Amino acid sequence: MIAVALLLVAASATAAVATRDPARQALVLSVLGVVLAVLFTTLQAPDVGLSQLAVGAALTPLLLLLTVRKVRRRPRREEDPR
Amino acid sequence: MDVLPYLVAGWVFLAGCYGLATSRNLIHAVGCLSVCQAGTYVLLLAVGYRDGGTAPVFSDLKPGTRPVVDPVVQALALTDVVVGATVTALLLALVVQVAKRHGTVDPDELGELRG
Amino acid sequence: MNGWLLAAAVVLTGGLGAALWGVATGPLRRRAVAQNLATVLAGSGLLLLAQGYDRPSYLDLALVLALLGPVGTLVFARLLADDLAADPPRARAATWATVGVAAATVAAVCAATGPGRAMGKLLVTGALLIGGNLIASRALSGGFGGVRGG
Amino acid sequence: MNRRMRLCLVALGGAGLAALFTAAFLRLPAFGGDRHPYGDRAVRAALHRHTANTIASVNFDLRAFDTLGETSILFASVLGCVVLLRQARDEHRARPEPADVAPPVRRYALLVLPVAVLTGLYVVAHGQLSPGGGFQGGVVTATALHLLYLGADYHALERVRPLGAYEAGDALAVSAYVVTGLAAVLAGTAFLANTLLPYGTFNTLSSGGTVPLLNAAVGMEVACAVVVLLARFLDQAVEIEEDSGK
Amino acid sequence: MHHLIPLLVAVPLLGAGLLVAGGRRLPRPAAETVACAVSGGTAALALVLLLNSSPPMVEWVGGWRPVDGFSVGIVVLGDGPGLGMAALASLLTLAALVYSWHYFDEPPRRHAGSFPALMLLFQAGMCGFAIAGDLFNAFVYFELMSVVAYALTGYRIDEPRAVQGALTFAVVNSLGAYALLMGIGLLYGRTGELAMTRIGRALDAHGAPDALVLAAFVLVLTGLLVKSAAVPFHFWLPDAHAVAPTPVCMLLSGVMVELGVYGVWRVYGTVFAGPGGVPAPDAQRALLVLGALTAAVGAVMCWYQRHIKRLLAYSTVAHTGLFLVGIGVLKPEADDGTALYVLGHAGVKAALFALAGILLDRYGSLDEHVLHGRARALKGVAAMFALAALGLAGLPPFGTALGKAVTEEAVGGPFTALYVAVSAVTAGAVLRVAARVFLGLGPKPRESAAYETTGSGERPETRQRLTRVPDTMTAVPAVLLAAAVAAGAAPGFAGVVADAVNTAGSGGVRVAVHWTRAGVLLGLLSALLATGLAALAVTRPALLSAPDRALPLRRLQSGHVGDYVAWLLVGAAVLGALALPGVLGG
Repeated sequence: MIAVALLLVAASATAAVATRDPARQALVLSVLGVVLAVLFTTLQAPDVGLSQLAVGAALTPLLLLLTVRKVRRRPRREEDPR
Repeated sequence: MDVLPYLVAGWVFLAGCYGLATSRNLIHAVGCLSVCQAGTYVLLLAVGYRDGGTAPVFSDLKPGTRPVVDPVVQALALTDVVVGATVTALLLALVVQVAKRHGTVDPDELGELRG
Repeated sequence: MNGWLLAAAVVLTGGLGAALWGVATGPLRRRAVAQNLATVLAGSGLLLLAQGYDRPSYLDLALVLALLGPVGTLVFARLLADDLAADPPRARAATWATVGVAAATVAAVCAATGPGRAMGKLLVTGALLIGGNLIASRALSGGFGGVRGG
Repeated sequence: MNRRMRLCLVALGGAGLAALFTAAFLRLPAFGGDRHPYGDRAVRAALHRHTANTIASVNFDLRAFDTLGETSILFASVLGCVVLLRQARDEHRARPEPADVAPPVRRYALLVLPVAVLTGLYVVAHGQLSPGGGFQGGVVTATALHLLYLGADYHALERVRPLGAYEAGDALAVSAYVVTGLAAVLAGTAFLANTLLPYGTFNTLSSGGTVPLLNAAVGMEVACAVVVLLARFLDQAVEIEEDSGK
Repeated sequence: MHHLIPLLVAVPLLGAGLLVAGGRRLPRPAAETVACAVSGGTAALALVLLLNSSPPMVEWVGGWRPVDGFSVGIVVLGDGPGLGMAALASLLTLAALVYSWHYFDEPPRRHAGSFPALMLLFQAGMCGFAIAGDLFNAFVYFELMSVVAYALTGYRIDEPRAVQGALTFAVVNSLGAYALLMGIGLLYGRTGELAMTRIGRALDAHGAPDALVLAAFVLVLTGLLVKSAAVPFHFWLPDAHAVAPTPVCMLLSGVMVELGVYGVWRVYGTVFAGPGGVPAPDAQRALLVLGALTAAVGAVMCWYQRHIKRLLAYSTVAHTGLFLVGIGVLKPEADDGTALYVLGHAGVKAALFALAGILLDRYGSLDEHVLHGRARALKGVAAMFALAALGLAGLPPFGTALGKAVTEEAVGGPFTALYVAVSAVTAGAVLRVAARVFLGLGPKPRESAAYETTGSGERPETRQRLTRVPDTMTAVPAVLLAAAVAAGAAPGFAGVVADAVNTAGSGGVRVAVHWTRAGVLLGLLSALLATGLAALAVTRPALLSAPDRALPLRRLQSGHVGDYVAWLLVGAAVLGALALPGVLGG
């Protein structure tokens, strides 16, 4: 059981690093957060799992996406100065 | 199984480092940094695990009936999770400002501080 | 390892593994759907784990996930609306299959707990998980029309 | 330095570290081992203080000084974000157009919102008994408030979000944590000593001495901090625009 | 008395909390007064505790005193070095707060309290790290200190360079902190303890060192050396220190970097020094090699800068290298000397940054070439700048000179030469700046399109350019310089410092510290060399400023985060390789 969760964590972490587009990476990171929470449950750490869920699955991806949106929304200096 | 959790922790940490070093987008780099940190959680919790143990939370468990895992590492990991989240937030705030002032989030294009 | 844990292992390996594959590759729409499904599958897995370890207090994790998971997906749907609108995701079969897994899990765990406060919590969790998932998946597929503005 | 050179360096350093890690991990006690001296002492101490959730006891009693550091990190980084994401001289605010949200999403959001807030408060309140605590519950509560943004729009969120009050709440909660610690010093014992309040009955809401107090302070701090944090980022993403001609 | 030690952290935290809570109502002067009072109060507390720290105190936070030698709580240390660093950090924070009085442009709307509150949080983090006796607690306060430092570095969000430097700083330091945490995880796995002394004893009980001890040593040191900016972990420092607001620079260069060195000293001494830790020759090799490299690289890079704050930042790198060499020889005399050197350096370096800040706010530039001869009017500032430069070189009776002399005697051989050379080169660079900027000596340097960061394009940190320099901004460097002189000249002070250091560490050997003839002569030699170098550079610029020879070195400082992370990985691997032989042999 722990091994399954560990391998999932390793796989999703690798995927998160390999995903170069930040918006897509945010999606992978949110899955990584959930998978980590499952791993922590199997390691008998529900407290840590709970905070990982709160942070990893909701807060961090949300902040990342807001940053992506801000960065995209601002006009590129050379291309289209609004 | 004896070392697999530790190896996974090391792998996750190094994978995050690799992503951080080769990143072409600062937002992605911040994501990689949080991957790095995931490695530290895994290591801490793996170190505190005990075979057949359960969480030392006695609201639905009579103390002493089942072996329990180490609560200290869990407290450490909990602190670490919070620290990670806040550092991520601060880094992203800086990225927003870098994007504003430099007009790019590609580290290859940030060439002001040199020599 | 008891039957519950075995079931959890199957759900996690098969379901979450597939969802991970989906989220790590392919176009954005597939990734978004897979992220949504991963939440539901992980929620079911957490329910099964709580039962398998015989620790009702672990149910809180599933409850929080059932609350926050769909919120996360809705945020993705809102902030990625422009990208998704061009190419809306359709994954009806996968969605209903996952919902089926979740419903079966909730039913099985409920049957094992028997009536009581724990069962109430379970039902709430299940309802949030399934309802949230359906809403989120329809929001993703643009079934509600484009969401515009801030 | 070009990309190839950087990759070589990463490979070199990474290989060295990987070798070091592997060698070290092989020398760690096997996974699942039975030797946890500090952990076992902590469990005994927590039971002695009538705290059912040992992790809460470690966080808010045995190692409460760490948690003080942790909350101040959160406080500092929120303050840092407020400072960093302030409106710069060359920026102005633009009112975002009202969003047009589909009715099912709106109904879902409004239905789930109270459930989520209640769950968050429940997780905070039961911190010293069951898994959870100030931090986890605080994040859930704060995130739940943002269902308003999803269900309605940014204006609705702004109405329930007097940011100043949340910032003050954040700061006051940190101060409350410190003051609880100082009270012990004034009483002549060590900083953050959990000796002022009765330990109560095991597995009830008021058990654990100062643990519930500190827990509540952290819960309030985290909830306020996350609200402020998200508000700053939403501000940047939705409202603040750079002046033209930049 | 020992119950008061944790208040070093609690008081500034409380102050910061109240400042933020009331910050919307408080007018700016009130907020700054409160901040100064809190910071000064903490400094006074630190000094009072310091005076009572013999014999060293320990405090168990939460009252968890050990039972049979084992505790479940957190220990904080009330010994000389810990309290001394806390006092130094507090005093410098107070100086920086006074310096920034009426200094910044308008604070963020309705957030008058936020800058002073951040400074107080910074102070709390530094004090917490200095008194930590528990490894994880040290990590927590290390992070607090770092987080605040990132925010403060990027404080001027209108400056492209400031935000970029802050981001680099944040990424590299966070990665270092996570490495430190991995090391803590490994140590906990082996020993099951977190208090430093307990970990050390458990390691000794386990037997000869093995790969795990080595890995833990490397990871923990990586974290601390990133903070103390040792080569090749140093790249973030010039990028961050050059762009941070001046009061923050005073703290960063004056005490935060040195806290990294202090951490290395503390952790090596309590955790890894025993028979189960890293053998002394290996630790010595690792620290000496990295230290010497840091000193050399810092000095060379310092010489080639024209951005004044960046030049000062490299001089900090160079001096950190010297400190690392000092603690790396693992001799009690060298420890004492380094402690004194750190104290003197903090005063001198903070004063130099403060003076550079005056230049920036008066003339709107930090470029040595642009400012050529423009600051002739600032006579007092010029005198202090030159004096501080000589202090940097180690001119007796500065505290730097005494510390340097004592350390030079202890390290011996080629390292003595390194000390003289490095302090002469860095001080020479600063003197060169003084001669050009304040006196307008020599020809105006020609512009070249070299690979470098110029100092032009920096904006003043005050609302408008200053027409006259406020008294607070000149008084602070003057007091700091006086303190640096007092550290060396005050009779008995050196002895007290040495006593405190030796009681806490160094195996309890007591060593007397005093001026010697050789030390004075070496100090004079450094100062003379520095003056000579500066004179040569000013009169014959072509001779010494051939940039080509150092160009490969300068190209390494590329401003690219990915490069810095790559170097961090390489550095950790090198650290492992340097400490490997003893572990293999054992």
